[in-house]
Amino acid sequence: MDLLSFLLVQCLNALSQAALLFFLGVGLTLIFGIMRIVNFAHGTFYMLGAFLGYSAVRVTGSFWAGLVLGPLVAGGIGAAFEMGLLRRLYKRDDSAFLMVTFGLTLVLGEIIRLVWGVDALQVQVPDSLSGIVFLLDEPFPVYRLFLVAAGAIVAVGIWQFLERTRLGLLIRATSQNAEMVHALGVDVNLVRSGIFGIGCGLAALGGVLAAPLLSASLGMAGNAIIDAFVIVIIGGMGSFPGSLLAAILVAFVQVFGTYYFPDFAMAAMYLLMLLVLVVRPGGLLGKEA
Amino acid sequence: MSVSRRVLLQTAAVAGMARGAFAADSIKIGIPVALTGPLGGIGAQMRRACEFWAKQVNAKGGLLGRPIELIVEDTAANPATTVRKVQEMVERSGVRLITCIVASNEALAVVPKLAEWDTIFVSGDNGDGRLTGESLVPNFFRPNVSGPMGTRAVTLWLRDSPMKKFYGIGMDYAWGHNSMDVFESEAKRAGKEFLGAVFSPTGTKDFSTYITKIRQSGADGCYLVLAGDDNVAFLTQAKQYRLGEKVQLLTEQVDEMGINASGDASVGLIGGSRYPAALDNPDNKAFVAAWQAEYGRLPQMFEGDQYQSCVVMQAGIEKAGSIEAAKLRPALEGLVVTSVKGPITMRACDHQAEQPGFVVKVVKKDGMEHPVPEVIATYKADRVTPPCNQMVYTD
Amino acid sequence: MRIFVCVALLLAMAPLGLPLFAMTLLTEALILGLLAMSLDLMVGYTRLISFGHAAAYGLGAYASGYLLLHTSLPLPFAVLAASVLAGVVAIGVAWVCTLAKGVSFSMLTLAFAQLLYAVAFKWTSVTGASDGLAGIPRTAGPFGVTVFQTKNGYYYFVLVCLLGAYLFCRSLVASPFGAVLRGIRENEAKTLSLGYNTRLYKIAVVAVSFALGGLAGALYSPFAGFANTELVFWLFSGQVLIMVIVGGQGTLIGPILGAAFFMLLEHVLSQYTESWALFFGLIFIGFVMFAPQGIWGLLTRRARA
Amino acid sequence: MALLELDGLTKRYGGVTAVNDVTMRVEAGEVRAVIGPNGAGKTSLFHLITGVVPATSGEVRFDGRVLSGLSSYQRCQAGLSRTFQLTSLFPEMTARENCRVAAQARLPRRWQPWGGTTVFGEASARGDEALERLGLSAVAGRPAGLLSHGDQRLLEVAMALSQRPRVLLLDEPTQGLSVEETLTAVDTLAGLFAGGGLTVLLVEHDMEVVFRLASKITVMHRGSVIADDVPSVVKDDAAVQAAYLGGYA
Repeated sequence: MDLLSFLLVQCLNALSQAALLFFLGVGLTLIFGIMRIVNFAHGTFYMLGAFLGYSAVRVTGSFWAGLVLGPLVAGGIGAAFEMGLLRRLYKRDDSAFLMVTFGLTLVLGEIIRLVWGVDALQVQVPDSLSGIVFLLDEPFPVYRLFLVAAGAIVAVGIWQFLERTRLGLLIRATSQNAEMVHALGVDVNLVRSGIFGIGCGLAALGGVLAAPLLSASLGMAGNAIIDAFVIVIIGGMGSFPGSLLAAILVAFVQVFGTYYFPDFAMAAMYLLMLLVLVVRPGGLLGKEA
Repeated sequence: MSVSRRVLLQTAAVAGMARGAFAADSIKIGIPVALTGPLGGIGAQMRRACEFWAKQVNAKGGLLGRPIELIVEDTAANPATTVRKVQEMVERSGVRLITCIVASNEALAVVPKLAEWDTIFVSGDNGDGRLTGESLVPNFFRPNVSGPMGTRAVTLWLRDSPMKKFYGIGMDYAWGHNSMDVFESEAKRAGKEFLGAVFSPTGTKDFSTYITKIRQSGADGCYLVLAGDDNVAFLTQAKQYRLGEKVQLLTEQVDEMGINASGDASVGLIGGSRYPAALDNPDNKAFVAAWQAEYGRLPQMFEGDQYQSCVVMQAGIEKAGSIEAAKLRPALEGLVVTSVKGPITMRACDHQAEQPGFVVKVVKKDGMEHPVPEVIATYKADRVTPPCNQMVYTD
Repeated sequence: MRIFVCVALLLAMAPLGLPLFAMTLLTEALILGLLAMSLDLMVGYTRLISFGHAAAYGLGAYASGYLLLHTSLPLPFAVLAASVLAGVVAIGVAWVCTLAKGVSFSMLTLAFAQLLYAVAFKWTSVTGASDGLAGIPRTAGPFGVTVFQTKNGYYYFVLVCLLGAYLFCRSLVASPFGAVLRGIRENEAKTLSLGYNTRLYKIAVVAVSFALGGLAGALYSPFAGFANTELVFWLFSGQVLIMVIVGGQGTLIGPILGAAFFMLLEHVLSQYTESWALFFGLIFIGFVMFAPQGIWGLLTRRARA
Repeated sequence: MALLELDGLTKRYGGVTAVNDVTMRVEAGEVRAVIGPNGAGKTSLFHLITGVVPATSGEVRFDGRVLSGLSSYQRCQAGLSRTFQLTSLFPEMTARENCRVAAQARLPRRWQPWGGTTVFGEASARGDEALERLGLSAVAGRPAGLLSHGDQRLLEVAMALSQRPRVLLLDEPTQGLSVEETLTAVDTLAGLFAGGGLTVLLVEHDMEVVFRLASKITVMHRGSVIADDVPSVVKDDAAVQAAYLGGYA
């Protein structure tokens, strides 16, 4: 493997990893930025997505159905949770959200265990994406290229959604000044439910997309939530472009760090986080000082 | 599942509320097993084997004329919880015999306390070489295959293979480093070249960089010491990079959970097995038949190995006529038991069972939903069991 | 104060009336209570939400474990040394973390704790890596005192540490220093403008909190006989925070109750059902919805009514 | 030598000059008001004096000592006590406790991590005296967050006063008050200042307030000082009239 093909493959590896990290981080940052809620259950929604994806593939035989159904169902559960419980807590301090989402993590995790059992479940890469392409003679999985593309599409989609649509405008406005938006006759509660649902749905989308690499397993949530936190913190809590930047940064540090300093693979991410926070306490693109 | 669940609940209810009802009569065995968390899958297998065994024994009138009572507690694979739960079993329920602990770090946390509790611990799957080495305590027994033994079987098979150069990837965990050390020394003794190894943190999700490293190493074979989710993720991603076309993947243990979760990605994998259901001996045939009647499927690796540990425990208790540590310990030392893997010997020097080693290859078979392991080599007990208290081999 | 003496006496008499295993649970509950109480100094009294308090516990546990395994230091001195170490390390950690405020502070503490977790995983010669330290003894001494080696003796040792720490914390929060902490909690900018070097006060309270949290950890490892990476893991930090909130933050006594409640509930639930996490989670959600002031708030409200 | 001296004080944010070469002398015992329309640079000047932001150039001297490089808490310890434009209190503490915490800051044993009877006793005495002088004794036992807005503004002054400052810095003390509340507050403050012994620097945009309270007035416009004199002179200053006061006089 010559240097050029090595660099190309490693960069694509990093980008595909960045895509998965981005799906994980963006939903959390959206929820935090607008609702000021640190959603402990985010990793569990990611896991839920993977299991829903598995079932959707089993029932319909199509990965694409899973890609649609997983986020929809998870998003619905998230929105319902917001309407049923979180909504009653907006006047309370942050610790209430911490506890209630921690509780949700336990409950949802156990429900997943009861429904799908303890064994890891395989989700096949769809046939159309299961091949490889040769990049400078090195084989590279098509599915990983698809992940990079999916990450780019979702990033552009969210950006356009926030910039161009009425709902996107409302979301941005709500994050600035909820009372003002309320005074304009908009149902702020509905916007919040929507945001929480979308955030959870994005996590689930990440789960469905990660399932062909990892399988759907009960260990997913615990691993995912800390990654999601790191992405959101490095990028700046609540910053959408920040989460994208952080995902790419973390992925490159992980991929090249693991290659050259495998002993520091575990510490690399946290060192990066510490470094960023010491230099910019609010994260790369965060507002808070 | 539903049947065994109810049995468990009854057991738990009895254990929790009406302790002492038939407490004087029953033989209580503590089952501190990880049922939740990432290791819940293995824990479920092991518990199932214990329940199956207890049911068999109780149906025949029990042990020493007393019924077996399993006291099952979930440890979530957290050593702090495990120590607390076992302590409770000992102090509250009067348990003096435990088995079925899943993770090695749980076992390592429990082992130093056994003397204080006057309790015997019969391992069902703990593979860490040191449990019968530097960390050995008198009340610990290991009827199951250890990590070094699994590796040894694979390297014995390698001696006759044309592959020359090897690379390794292990979990950055005591077990991973342990087994990789054994592999390195064994491979070198077999005249092979060991090019190096890399260790991935537990919970690694993206193995692409590691796969790049393995590919670059130019090895013919790559030895894996991975378990659980990490194992599945690696196999799945290796297949996506077509790693298997260039490099033969070898592993310490081929378990059905990993195969089922990674599907076709595991086909072609060669590795050690602690218990392949296909073993051809009368005890195993009877076991497999009874198991299939109960659960409608073949027993899996951890089920078979844990079952063997239960049978060893049973033989020891029958010989000792008691479960008191002072009587059970000498009874187990040197005991020869014939079970699913044929006759095995609990040697006295380090409490490790001498038993055969198996090498299997994962193949696809018609009519089966998942690929299955097929035995390709069997090695005698004296070749795979290390010298007393050792993790490395001399021949 | 009268209530305190009554509770202290009751706890001191516990070994006379409680069965063996209840004493094990009680000892562990007191240790966790000490940990949660130490976090309350930061969370409840200074509004410094730490997501990394497991670092204090882990530091203490590893340090006392290491000392007991590799030196002949008598147990109380090893425990004390571990506690001091945690406090000293905390000064450095707090110096960096207090560069930030609010959520960023929480996240920095999380980053530090996870870094420590990574170190614990890698520094095999000291921490035993993934296996942790096992077989940590309860050594005798000093002066031939063997009381800590027995189960009940060790319980009394833990009890004395907890009661002492409680009295210390109570005096601390009622002192002039404590009044400044309360000022920082309610309005840090104002406190600064009144002429207090708030950062120094924050560093000091983090150090005290870590030293007491480290004391809890240092008591745990000889109690359980081992120390491992789970004790430093972020999940445990989150759980300690939950203990504080469930018990009632800013009350010192509440978090102790919260810790005992958390541990006992998990322990008992998991005996009766494999799905204990389900009920555990539901109970937490119920607490948030119906008892926002926590256990202590619930108790004192009943008492007043 | 004046008690508080500003020399060539300048603050630039990027290309914008918020405070431009301000030189000012505040003598001991004087009540100085800094006035000016919105954006004149009053608040920036206040921030420079209290040390919230560093100056681009120039310096602040207090009693001959250069304050540059000192942070806000150090300036307070030096003897400058301030209030905030937007009320800043400890809402859950009582008014008395608010003043006690403020007074405690000036006691040498303020950090003492045990006991506190002596410290609290001394601090309470100073705080109660300040509350008395601002007519807040009646509400001293109520949580600060529950006081009326007017009382909250005065409480903040009481907190600063209980620190026995050498210079009292007030940032728009009647900000956000109704007409009636403003009248009461101004009466109280006028009574306080009449007692003498206090050096006050206050930033205010309400002319009525300024002319009742101030003994000297500094007028700022677009970051610069355009007048600096006793009220009667400032009132008739042509430049001030043109730049700012408009038809007021």
